[in-house]
Amino acid sequence: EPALIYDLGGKFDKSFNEAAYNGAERWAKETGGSYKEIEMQNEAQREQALRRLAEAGSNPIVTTGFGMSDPIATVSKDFPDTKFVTIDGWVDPAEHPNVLTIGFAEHEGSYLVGMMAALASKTGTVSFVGGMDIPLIRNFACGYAQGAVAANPDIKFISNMTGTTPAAWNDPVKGSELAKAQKSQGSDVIFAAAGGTGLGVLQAAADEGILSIGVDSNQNHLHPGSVLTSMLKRVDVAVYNSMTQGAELDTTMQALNLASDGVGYAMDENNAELVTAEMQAAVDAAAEKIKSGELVVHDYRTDDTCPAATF
Amino acid sequence: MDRLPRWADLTLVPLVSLLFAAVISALVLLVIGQSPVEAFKVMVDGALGSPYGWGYTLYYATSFIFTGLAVTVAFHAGLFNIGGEGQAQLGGLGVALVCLSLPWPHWTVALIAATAGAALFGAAWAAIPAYLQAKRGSHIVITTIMFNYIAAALLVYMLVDVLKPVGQADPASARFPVGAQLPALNDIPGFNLIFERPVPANVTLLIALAMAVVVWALLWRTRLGYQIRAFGKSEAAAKYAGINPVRITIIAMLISGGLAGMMSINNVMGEAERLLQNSSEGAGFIGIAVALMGRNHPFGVVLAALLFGFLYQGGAELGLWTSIPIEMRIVVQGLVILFTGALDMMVRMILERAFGLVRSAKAMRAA
Amino acid sequence: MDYATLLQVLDTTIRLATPLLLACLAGLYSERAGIFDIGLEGKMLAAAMSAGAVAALTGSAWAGLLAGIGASLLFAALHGIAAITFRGNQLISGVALNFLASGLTVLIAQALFRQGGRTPPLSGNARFNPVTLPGAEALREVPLIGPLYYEVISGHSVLVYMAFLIVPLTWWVLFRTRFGLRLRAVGENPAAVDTAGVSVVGLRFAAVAITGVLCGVAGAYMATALQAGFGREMTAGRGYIALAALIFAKWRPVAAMWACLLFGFFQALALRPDVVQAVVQVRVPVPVLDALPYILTVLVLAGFVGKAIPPRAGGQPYVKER
Amino acid sequence: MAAAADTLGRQETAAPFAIELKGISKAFGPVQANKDINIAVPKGTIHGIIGENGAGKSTLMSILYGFYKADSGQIFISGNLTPIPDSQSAIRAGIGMVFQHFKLVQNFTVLENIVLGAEDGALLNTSLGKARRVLKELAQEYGLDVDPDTLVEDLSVGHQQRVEILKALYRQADILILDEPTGVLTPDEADHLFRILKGLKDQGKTVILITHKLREIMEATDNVSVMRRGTMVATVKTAETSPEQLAELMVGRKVLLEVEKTPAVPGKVVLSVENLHVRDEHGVERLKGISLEIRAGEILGIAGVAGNGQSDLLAALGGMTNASGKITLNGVDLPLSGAGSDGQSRREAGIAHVPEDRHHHGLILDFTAWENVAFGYHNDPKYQKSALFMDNDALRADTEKKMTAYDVRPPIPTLEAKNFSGGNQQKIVVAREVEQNPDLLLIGQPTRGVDIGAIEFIHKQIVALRDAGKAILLVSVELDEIMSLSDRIAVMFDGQIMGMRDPETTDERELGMLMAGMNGKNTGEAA
Ligand SMILES: Nc1ncnc2c1ncn2[C@@H]1O[C@H](COP(=O)(O)OP(=O)(O)OP(=O)(O)O)[C@@H](O)[C@H]1O
Ligand SMILES: Nc1ncnc2c1ncn2[C@@H]1O[C@H](COP(=O)(O)OP(=O)(O)OP(=O)(O)O)[C@@H](O)[C@H]1O
Ligand SMILES: [Mg+2]
Ligand SMILES: [Mg+2]
Repeated sequence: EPALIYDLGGKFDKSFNEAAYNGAERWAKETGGSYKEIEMQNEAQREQALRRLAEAGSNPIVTTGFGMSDPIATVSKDFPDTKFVTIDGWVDPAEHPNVLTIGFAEHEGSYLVGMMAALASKTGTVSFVGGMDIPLIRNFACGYAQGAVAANPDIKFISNMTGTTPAAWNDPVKGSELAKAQKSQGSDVIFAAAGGTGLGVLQAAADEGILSIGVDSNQNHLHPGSVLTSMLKRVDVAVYNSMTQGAELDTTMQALNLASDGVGYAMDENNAELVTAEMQAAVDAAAEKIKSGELVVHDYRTDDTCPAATF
Repeated sequence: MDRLPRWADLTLVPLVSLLFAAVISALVLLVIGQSPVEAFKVMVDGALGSPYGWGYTLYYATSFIFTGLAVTVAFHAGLFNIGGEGQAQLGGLGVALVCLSLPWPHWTVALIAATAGAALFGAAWAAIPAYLQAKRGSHIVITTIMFNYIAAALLVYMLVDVLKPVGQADPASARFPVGAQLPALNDIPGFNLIFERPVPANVTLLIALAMAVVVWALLWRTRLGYQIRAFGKSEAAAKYAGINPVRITIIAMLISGGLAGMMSINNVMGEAERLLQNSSEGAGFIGIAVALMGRNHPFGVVLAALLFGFLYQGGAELGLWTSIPIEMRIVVQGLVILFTGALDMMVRMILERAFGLVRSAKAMRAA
Repeated sequence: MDYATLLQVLDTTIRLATPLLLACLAGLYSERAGIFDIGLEGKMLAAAMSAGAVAALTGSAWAGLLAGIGASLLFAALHGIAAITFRGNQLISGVALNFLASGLTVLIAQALFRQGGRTPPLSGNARFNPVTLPGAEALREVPLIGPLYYEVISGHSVLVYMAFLIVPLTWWVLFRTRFGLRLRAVGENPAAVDTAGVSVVGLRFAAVAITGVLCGVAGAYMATALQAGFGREMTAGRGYIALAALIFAKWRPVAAMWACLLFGFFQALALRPDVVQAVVQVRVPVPVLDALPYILTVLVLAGFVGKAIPPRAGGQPYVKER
Repeated sequence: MAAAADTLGRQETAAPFAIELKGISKAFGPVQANKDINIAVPKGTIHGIIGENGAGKSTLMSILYGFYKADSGQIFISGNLTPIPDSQSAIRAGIGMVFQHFKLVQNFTVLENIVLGAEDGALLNTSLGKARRVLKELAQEYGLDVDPDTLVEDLSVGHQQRVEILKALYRQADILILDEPTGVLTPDEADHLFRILKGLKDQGKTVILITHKLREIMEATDNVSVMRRGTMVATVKTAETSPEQLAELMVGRKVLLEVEKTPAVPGKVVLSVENLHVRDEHGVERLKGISLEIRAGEILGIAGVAGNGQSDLLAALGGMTNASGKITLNGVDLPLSGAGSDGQSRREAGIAHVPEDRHHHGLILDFTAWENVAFGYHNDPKYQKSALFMDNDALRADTEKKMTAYDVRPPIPTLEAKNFSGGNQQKIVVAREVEQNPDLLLIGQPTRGVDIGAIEFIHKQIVALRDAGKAILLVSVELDEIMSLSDRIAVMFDGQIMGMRDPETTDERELGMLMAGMNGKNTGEAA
């Protein structure tokens, strides 16, 4: 029986963790299997949760969020027969053969929504609200900025991070205040990559009558007519695949990108009116180029710099 | 109204309070559509049903003994130290700085140094509120609350801007060197017969128990303890007896803060082996419940800490295996504090009535 | 900092100061009557959850507000029973009720909605939406004043205006009415009130009830105006900051407003470290900004910024017969 | 007791009694404060109530005022059965009370205090306006002038008392109860008060006056009731009784407070005080340059009305407050502030101190007897087992010895202090301090609230200590006690020593004049 541990934002963050939940639910529905799940509430709980699940025989144990890497590195040694998955984290595969690291090319997906933002913007200013200020989130911002500049070289780009601790994932008040501040600086499309904080961003954008871009899950339905699109990060697929493989899980490190459909953008009836055919065509063309390798989006994490923006 | 006999005051009052808390908790569970019986089973099974569960129960209990003793010492000096949380966090910082400063040759050496660091930092964090209370009459409850928040902010700063290793995303210190890692109970000969798998409970448990004895001796066998208790009972009388209020306030709070800080050798050094954000996990606040429940006696504190260890591990199990949120344990904690600390008079009145009835029944039979 | 940024920060300040102000005034009534209340936080939290839940279920923000007030009153009544009826330790009672609220809100929200202790997002009439004050649009182009009126003063929810109106109202009640005189007296010397033939218990319960109502509004504001729904621990220590503001204001209503605006301003700045850096030219770590209200309060308590003398009978149960 | 009522009023005054209490009982936990009390007070009289400390006087009046609820009994006002469940009912029935401890809001103005609870409407303005007018009238009518806009905390005690009386009159009280009103007053203020009370009586109001001072009873009252240990033992017409008879009624047997002692044989100077000054926390000067000497083998008694600096003198000598000036003990200077000026240092120097207030200072009520015997002497080497630990066993044994020697009942060292009666508590304190065999014993109100048997015992201990060649400073508000114990008497007034007298050659009248701040010589001439 597999297990899933959600990160601090909680299972129903309508975003990252909820994507994981959806993947697990899909697996459960399709296979009729059941899985254990735990929501982290606190940094210090992580190791206990891992141990307890491993102890109880859960396998594989899928975890979301980079915060689990370090505890997994500790616990996985004590349970060599259990497979662990860290989504968004990184655990040295050489030392820990029973741990699978799954990463995403967030910059690629962000590039696409960045283009779309710039094309939709009437003010010529787009912005980004990040959760915790870590390289992973900067990678979102950087990809987004690159896409925006590609679509409109004169675009003005504003970026704010919510904080430096995991609390930054769950501070909707701050999210909406940052969104309002960005609006007053001229932004009319805001991309939120901030977990639960992002919900506040999307809410404020809807209140203020500007556009927002969701993240991880398809968040278009949250404020129909206000969410321009969502940058999809297929955590659900990663979870689904891991659970499907079960105890036989292949622990070769995975990097899910546009080409492997690991990232993308969301279109549905909620944003159909916001996205014009031309916009979609331009974005899809870029997507094809990225998939083919013709266009390379810079990954912030490789050198901690961003060609299109400074943080 | 009849007074309660001493034994009843010491045992029945906390037990009846606990009973009230349990009954209301059960009602809460019923209201949210859960079975209290099932929940209790899961808790008992998860916390006491296996050596593994005990490993966690004892681990939590260890922390709670420290914070419970901290609150107790302050209470005896007439001070309500609600700042155990912040002092524990600072204690954690002390532990981390000590552990990371040297390549420790052996855990025993590291433990002594880290204990000193934890106590020192915890005490230092209590010192300012203590000084302000003693010298400037600033209400210690409010200042210690403020210091909890300041401590949290300070720790964020230290972890994010100072202690976080380059390239690491989460706000945590580096791992402590091997020489600074404490043996868990499963590493200790004798205990390892019971605990076969790694458990978080570690040698700190023995230090906690030792501290309970030390605090007992301090309070009831030494001159300092005598002065602390006298001052706590009556500040005016203490002044008459030549007990320096400033000195006693500060010393009692230093001891209290030191004890709260020392809990960090359990969780930071013994378990996490690195300093995490919010490492104390509310144990500083639970110390209040533990001290109240333990009637401010170290022996009672140890028992109450075990009870809360059970509650915390059991509560975590609820969160793991049932759809009852882990917050259930906070509800129970709140109820215990309410009944033992704020509604104790109600509990006592009920008991006094009951005793009165028993007595008059006896008298009737005798007549 | 340019004018537009300043206005933006002030706008945020008003929004963030509002729950502080409501809670602070709430605490003022209780503490002026001699009942210490460190349970403001818990009452707000309980109110936020109830308001969020009922607004989600009924689709009416006003129903949510009533529910929030109801929940907060329940907690206030518990505090009253512990502190007044059973003459228990007021501080411990407050601590206990905060824990109770922290746990119960998640439990109930989870049982009701199964969304991890959140209530569903609110929209439309389930929220208190911003209202544009008369003339805001027209005056918008007037230099200086226009944007100030449009950005900062106008465009908040009705609860914000309510909160600021309660300030003069509180002052008037406290210093110009019979009730206020008695309330202040009972916090200074309950025996005087008692021998003057006025019920100490009745007065104190009345004060605690007002505290409950105002905390209820504060919590409802959090869930149905500032935010669109309840999330666990969403009050995030605001009850304690309000308490700090109350001490900072030395238990006076108008000063309380300024204190809450100041602390709200700090919170607004903590959201915008970039603005702070632009103004002071050095990077101020966010934790420093976060801790500022607490540090200031300690300084006030220490008597460095004027001595704060609490109501004399504060914190002590009124005991006639020992 | 009902008979007493009949002998008093009816045939003289046709009107019904202003107040009649029947069968009032009240217990506080184990303490039966009032037992089946009956009393009747005729209209338009001043009625005195006397009794020892703890006799239940205040309790009875608090019941009449609705502050406490009686366990049983009935109250009749002007002949009608009037239940008084709370103060509001008492006020409505026309009763006003001035408590022993004033019930004023310190940081309110006089006007606000007057109006509190007697407002005319929901808004303050009208009430305050009216009160200001009425206050003016009352001031003129009874000579009770106070500035309505002063904060109460800025008023002298005497003026605060006036505010209390005004409060009652503002509520149109016909019956005014005063609980020990003169205990805190200077003689002048007391005289003024009695003139006011006469005035009230002339207006047809009824006054109940509780006091310990037989002289005041004899001068001011029409009738007097005597309480003893919770019961009403007698009600008599003042004109038909004598102080001796009242004292006997009060205590339950003939009182002859003569202490047996031989003349003093003073030795060398033990304590010398020069120009001692003390300021309280508000900066008010409480001691204005006290100088005195006490020799070995003598008792110096300090007489004075409460609040004239006696407490401050004890506190300063005992190391409880800072002072300035000069104190030498056996020729050695003692620091008056900073290091070495605290109670511990004084004890080490050889000063023992029985404080005036045993509940607040002398004892820790929640501590056991043996812990209380160590109190203040906890650092004494004889109570230590090692460098670290106290020798609790030795302490318990020592305590048991002391308890037996001082006839403390029950002699159980492990019993908490709060479980002993007042007299026995006092014996524990006296035993602790006297048995230290100090060079100087400071002893304040040694027999306050203590029964006759214990008083005799404590007095004997004091004299024995003197005879052992120790110096003793005795402070007491009981002139009898001062007169019978002291070898010399100093009278304090307003933080100064008005004069030094020999108990053999002075009398109560002379001392009373000094206590009132008047020079003894002048009174002699006047008389
Ligand atoms: N509030 C109270 N709670 C408990 N016991 C009380 C209370 N008030 C008085 N007592 C007890 O009741 C008894 C009678 O006290 P009361 O104050 O009526 O005496 P009193 O005659 O006024 O004495 P005093 O002359 O000292 O004022 C005493 O034993 C006292 O300790
Ligand atoms: N204010 C009070 N509060 C609580 N208990 C009190 C109070 N006053 C007195 N007691 C208790 O009531 C009992 C009787 O006290 P009280 O001082 O009236 O004794 P007493 O009968 O006057 O004895 P003694 O003859 O020794 O003076 C004691 O147990 C005492 O502890
Ligand atoms: Mg009295
Ligand atoms: Mg007595």
